[in-house]
Amino acid sequence: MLKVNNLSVHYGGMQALSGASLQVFEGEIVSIVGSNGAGKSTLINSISGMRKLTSGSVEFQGQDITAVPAHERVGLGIAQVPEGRRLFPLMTVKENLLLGSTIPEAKKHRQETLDEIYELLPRLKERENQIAKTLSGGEQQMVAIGRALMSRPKLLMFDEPSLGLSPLLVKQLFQLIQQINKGGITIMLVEQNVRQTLQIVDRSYVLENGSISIEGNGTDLLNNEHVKKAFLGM
Amino acid sequence: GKQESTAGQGSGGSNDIKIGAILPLTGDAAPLGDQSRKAIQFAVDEINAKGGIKSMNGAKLQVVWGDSQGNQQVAQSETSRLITQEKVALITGAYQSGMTIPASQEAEKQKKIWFASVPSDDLVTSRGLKYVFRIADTSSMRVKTQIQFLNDMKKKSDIKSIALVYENSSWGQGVAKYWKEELPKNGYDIVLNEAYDRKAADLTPVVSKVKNANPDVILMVSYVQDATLLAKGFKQQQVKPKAFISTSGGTADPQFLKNAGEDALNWFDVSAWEPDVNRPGSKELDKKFVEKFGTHPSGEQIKEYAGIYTIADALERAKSTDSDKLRDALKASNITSGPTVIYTKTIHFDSTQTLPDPSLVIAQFQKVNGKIERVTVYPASDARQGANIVFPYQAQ
Amino acid sequence: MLQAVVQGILMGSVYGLIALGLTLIFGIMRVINFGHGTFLMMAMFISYFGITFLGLHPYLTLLIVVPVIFVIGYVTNRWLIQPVLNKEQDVREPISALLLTAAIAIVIENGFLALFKADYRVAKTSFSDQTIQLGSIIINTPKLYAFFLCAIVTVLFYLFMNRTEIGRRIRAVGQDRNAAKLMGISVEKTFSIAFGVGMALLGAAGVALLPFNQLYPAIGSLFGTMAFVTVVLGGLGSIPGAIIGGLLIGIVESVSSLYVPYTLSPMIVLYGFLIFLFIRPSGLFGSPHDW
Amino acid sequence: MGVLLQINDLNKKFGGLTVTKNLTLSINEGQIYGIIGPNGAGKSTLFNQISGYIKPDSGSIVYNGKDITGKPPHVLCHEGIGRTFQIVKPFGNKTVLYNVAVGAFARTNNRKAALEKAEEVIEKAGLGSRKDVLAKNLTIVDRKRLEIAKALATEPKLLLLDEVLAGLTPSEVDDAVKLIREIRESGVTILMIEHVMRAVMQLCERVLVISYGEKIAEGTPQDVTQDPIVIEAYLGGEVHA
Amino acid sequence: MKRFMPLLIAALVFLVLPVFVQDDYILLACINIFLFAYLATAWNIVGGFAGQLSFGHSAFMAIGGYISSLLFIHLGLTPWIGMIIGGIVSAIVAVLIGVPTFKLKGAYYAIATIAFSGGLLTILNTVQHIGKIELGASEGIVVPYKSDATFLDFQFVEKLPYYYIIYVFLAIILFVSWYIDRSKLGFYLTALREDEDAAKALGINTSRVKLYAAAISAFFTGIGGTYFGQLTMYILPDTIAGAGMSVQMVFLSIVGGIGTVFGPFVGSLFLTTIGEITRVSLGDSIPGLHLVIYGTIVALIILFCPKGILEPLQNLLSKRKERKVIDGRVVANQRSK
Ligand SMILES: Nc1ncnc2c1ncn2[C@@H]1O[C@H](COP(=O)(O)OP(=O)(O)OP(=O)(O)O)[C@@H](O)[C@H]1O
Ligand SMILES: Nc1ncnc2c1ncn2[C@@H]1O[C@H](COP(=O)(O)OP(=O)(O)OP(=O)(O)O)[C@@H](O)[C@H]1O
Ligand SMILES: [Mg+2]
Ligand SMILES: [Mg+2]
Repeated sequence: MLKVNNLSVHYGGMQALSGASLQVFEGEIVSIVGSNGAGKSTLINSISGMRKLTSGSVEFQGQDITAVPAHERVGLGIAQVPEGRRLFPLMTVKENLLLGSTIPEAKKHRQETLDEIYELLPRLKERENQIAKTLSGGEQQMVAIGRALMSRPKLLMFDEPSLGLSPLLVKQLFQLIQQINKGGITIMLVEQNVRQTLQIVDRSYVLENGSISIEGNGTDLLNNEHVKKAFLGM
Repeated sequence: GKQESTAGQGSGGSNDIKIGAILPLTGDAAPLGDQSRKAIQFAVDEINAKGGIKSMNGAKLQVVWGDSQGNQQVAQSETSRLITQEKVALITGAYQSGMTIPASQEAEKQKKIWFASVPSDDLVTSRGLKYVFRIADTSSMRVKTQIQFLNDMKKKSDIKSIALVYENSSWGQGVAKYWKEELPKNGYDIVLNEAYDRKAADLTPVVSKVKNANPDVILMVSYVQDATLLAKGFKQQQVKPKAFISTSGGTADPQFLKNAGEDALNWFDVSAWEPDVNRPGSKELDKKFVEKFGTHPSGEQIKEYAGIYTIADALERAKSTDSDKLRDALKASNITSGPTVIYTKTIHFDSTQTLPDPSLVIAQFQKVNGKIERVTVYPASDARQGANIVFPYQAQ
Repeated sequence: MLQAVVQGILMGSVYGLIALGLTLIFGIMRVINFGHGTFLMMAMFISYFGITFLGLHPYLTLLIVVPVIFVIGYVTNRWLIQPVLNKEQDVREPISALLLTAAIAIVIENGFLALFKADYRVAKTSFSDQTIQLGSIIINTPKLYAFFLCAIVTVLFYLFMNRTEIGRRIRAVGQDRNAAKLMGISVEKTFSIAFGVGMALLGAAGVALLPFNQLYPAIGSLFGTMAFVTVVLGGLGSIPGAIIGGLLIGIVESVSSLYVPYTLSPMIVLYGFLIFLFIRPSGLFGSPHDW
Repeated sequence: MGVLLQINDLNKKFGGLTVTKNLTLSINEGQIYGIIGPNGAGKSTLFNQISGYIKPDSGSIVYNGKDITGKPPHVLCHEGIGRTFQIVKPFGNKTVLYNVAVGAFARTNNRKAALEKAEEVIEKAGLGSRKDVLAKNLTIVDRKRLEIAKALATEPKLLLLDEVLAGLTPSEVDDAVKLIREIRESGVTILMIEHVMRAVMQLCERVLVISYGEKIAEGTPQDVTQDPIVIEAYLGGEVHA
Repeated sequence: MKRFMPLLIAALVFLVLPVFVQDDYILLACINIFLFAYLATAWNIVGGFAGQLSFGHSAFMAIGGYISSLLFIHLGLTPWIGMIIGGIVSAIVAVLIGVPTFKLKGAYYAIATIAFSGGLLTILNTVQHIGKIELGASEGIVVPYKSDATFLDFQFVEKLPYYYIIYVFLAIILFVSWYIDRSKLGFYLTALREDEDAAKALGINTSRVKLYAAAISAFFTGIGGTYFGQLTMYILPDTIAGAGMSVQMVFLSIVGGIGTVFGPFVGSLFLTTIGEITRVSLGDSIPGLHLVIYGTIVALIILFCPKGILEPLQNLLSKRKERKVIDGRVVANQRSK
């Protein structure tokens, strides 16, 4: 479904990604793990088009989308729950959700999707008219997820969704992600919470110093010596 | 070493005499500058058509324009450019006193004549500069005429309280200075002294204040757009003194007549010239102007026009463009016939090199055949035939 | 006094409307539009031509002015300002964009001067000189109309921003442009629309002003400074701030002139504004953390 | 050894959110003292209060026997409190040398002296080869080093390090640990916020654990990591060996 | 020292220029270029180095110009001393305004400075006199013309003395600016402009440092006001305290390269010349056309070099690329010393 070839990205003079490649198949949950600053967000942002590439290419459903601008990629079915949620702070929950469906295809099914999301996340329905910035962290994360779902994506990418959430909330979040995946949406998950992440994913990539160092399924990686040492503190 | 420009005929085989004219061609005084430009060119074309400066082998006048942008530094720089680059014989301008004062100082340093046809600030010629001449009526002269007029009108209906309303640039303040000196001497009370910024978008507050002061007479100095706002404001707020008396400038502008004529019905205005003024040649010139530009000339345009004729006369007598010879010729000016009488009976200069006694008149906005016109009503000698003064003020 | 307050409110509503466009553009794009006054002049010219050449009723020219100036705004942003913004992407308040708007203003103002001369023009309308008397207060009818026009436009604009899809997108881009991109919103296009809408508001203000104001190419500078002060007074980017700021300035200007010569009233407004700013550095409705 | 920093009953709220609650702690001269806790626990906010960026609502901060509560950052810098920022704040358009020299100027007015001092610190921080590179072009590791070097150039007695190890690979962490030790050897007391437990275990003599602005544990790293409350709140609920 | 070669050459060329060009107009044009370069460089100390975008610097020019001229008129004090007094008063005023306004950020600060200078302009335009001292309101004050003026009177018939005076002034401000840039103050200003919080952590009293910059900038701007007054011999509030003057300083600095030592100078060299050329060549054709062209040129510069023309110019001169790509890693090119 998604193919990332030899991606390199620079910030000014600093190289954040150097030749990262990976693939995601339809229906999977794939995670990218890596330490702070390894380039995980950069990778996700390159896929969603928010970052300009120095070199490399991105293919989505067989189509080369390297040159497609970010806002058009949403129309192709790529959605992102960005790091730090990035809600529209002065708008209501509902407005935030509606903004998730600005592309024509999603707009057609707007009411329908909204109902589905309210069903999935009943909390949002309760808070429909609350201003986003006054929500608690967990609620904000739900809005961010709901908002991404509003575009009816084929591929949904999460960037550190557990950041700043209590352990309990994190557990619920991971369940929610699995639930969304069961609904037929391919998931790409970037997390620092390595242990829990590896337990729910199909496959995972380890990103170190801007390129993929290890690839494998969840349990394999959990037992990988390097991963253990570097990320699990063992 | 600096080059003294030599006589016109010597330079480059060209027989033209270059006259520099600095005017506000851009910036917010641009409409005024543009009018002056037309009048100057008009006079120059006439003189050239009549054979140029005869004593100098029929040398033609050629105007080199400089844009002051209404900015003193630019005015000064343009002066310098016209003198050293364009080698003009003399400079006329710069409409605004604020630009004329520094620019003429620049000319003085380079020993070039600065001929001021319009600037009315007394400072222009009171600084004792050797090469600055002026034919414009100054602020003090206008005030004198206004007071004379008031004194005459007082005989018909008593006048005591006066409101001063004037724009806040050097021009308005200059006039106001004389009002404040002269009016009390003549037994009038100043009940309101209100300066305003001519660029203000809204003058209703000023109008309201005048209304509250309830004066017998309102004396004004304004540019076009503020005069228009005032006229409309006074009418709307039904301010009804015994007389509105303005001080030329904005109210004398054809655009004022067009934009606010109705509202200014029965206003008085002191001016140097009116289309209907009873002077030889005046009607003919007015007609030519209307044919060419579609509007009557303004008093300022007439001064520019007369200024060019005065310059031409001096050139004729000096037979040279040398500054000192020109200066002597100008000082000796005594023109009592020809086109300049349209402006004033005699062109001559006093010791400060300014025209001491321009023939000022007072016009009134009156309805003639259903159309608002400026009708010259005072003094009687210059007044339009059959014209009556409407006093005290009557609204429509 | 009452008269002064009423006059102040009438003028203030126009200041508010002018400031509205400025604050919108700033709020969304973070660009201080130094050409604001000049675009106002342009709008007034379009309205003027509508009246004189097409014989339209002054307020009917809205139908021409608003779309035309919208397109002008859109194009200006798309082809001139946007490229500069793209070069300074991560800059918070792009200073070269500010300079660019000033340069554009110089070009437009003097272009109009070259084309249409510096003449003062007045749009003669049947109601230009009418007045309405309410007790002791006399009000110039076109000013009253202007007030209503401003009120209506403000309400429409409020509804536009809050009830329409486009308005929502504009706000979204203003609050977080990167997140907006992730929603499939084209930031460039939305900026251009926002700029166009800002200009359209200005167009309405121009139409409101024309019947009781004269028109000449340099008129923009007259409203420009006040518009900036209004916007900052209200809190940069704040819509209610612009309106209330405008009214406040109108009233202060008008009432203060009862006590000081009218020339000094801008000084009172400006220094009053400064003192206010020292007390509340973020304006009436600006959020203190934002700047 | 005396107490260098004493914090008594510190409280801070942002709107309704309590970020520091009744916090008391004391740090001895020459110590390396660690602070750990979940995201948003209020660790950086505590640093901001110590270094003068945020005024506490109540409580006192005593440094070197002086009450410094509410003093502005630049004064505290001259008093000898240096700090780094979690989100690094390089002067991006200037070279590394320039960046560090700004810090060195805190102790001298002479340009030459400042630059010399800067070179010396840069060398120490392991940035010797990068001194003429623009700060914005540095890698994350070097940025963190730069952050430390800038603070060191001000010759602090107390150095506050906010997550300077985050984002470093294990071997880079080892280098940094060595650097931090060296800094301490030269007589600087260190207070550090850190998520990298491996380093915390190696370096810190004492560790404070906060959660929701409150102290939930304090002690040696070994004690603290065994504490069930800490495991529950911070280490993720799953106890591992 | 290689970097200073172009500068030295320029300095020499301008030093001997009057020997070859004896045309007063050209000299006046150069004087204007230098004067604006001087003003923009002075502005840049606070607007560029400290990053506080002031749109009200004409206020300081006015303070300087008025004070020295009034002292000259009423006390016969030579403008050379009056100029220093004017500069000091400007600096004091800058500090007084700076204390509250430096709290304001970005656009708020910019508009506050507009309001301050706008208010001052209104006052100057309205107040006729303070006690016995004639201010002339909007008529301004005429610096009395002395036919027997000496050097002490700071007025000259010829343009040449004015030329060399502003030449020296410009050299001084460039030196001051260069010196600040490499001194502690310069480091501190750069630091707080780049990141105010980080600057504080390094012991920088950011508000005080900003006030220093404001005071220095205002001091020199005030002196510029005196020069302007002596050059034009007439102080007109609308010109000396007008917004146009302030905007010009900002314009030139941005076009040249804001925050750099020589940017404002290059900006003035370039833009003032273009302004002069367009006005002279087109000023008397269609009114306004020359400003249309001037504005277009400014717009084009911004479109193509938003950081100003100094940087591309330097690159052109040194024919070196800013960065080289080595092994796929971009490394900043080390400056040769
Ligand atoms: N806008 C930017 N400008 C400059 N450098 C950046 C920018 N964004 C990220 N970086 C740097 O690029 C590198 C990779 O960053 P990225 O955000 O992709 O890491 P990450 O793996 O997502 O880390 P984290 O776990 O902290 O989110 C880091 O060193 C970071 O500091
Ligand atoms: N200026 C502020 N205004 C309002 N809330 C703030 C402010 N600064 C911090 N906070 C909030 O205070 C809480 C504590 O933040 P702080 O940065 O101290 O956390 P931390 O422990 O350093 O977390 P991390 O490990 O993620 O760096 C967070 O919820 C944060 O959102
Ligand atoms: Mg990330
Ligand atoms: Mg933190």
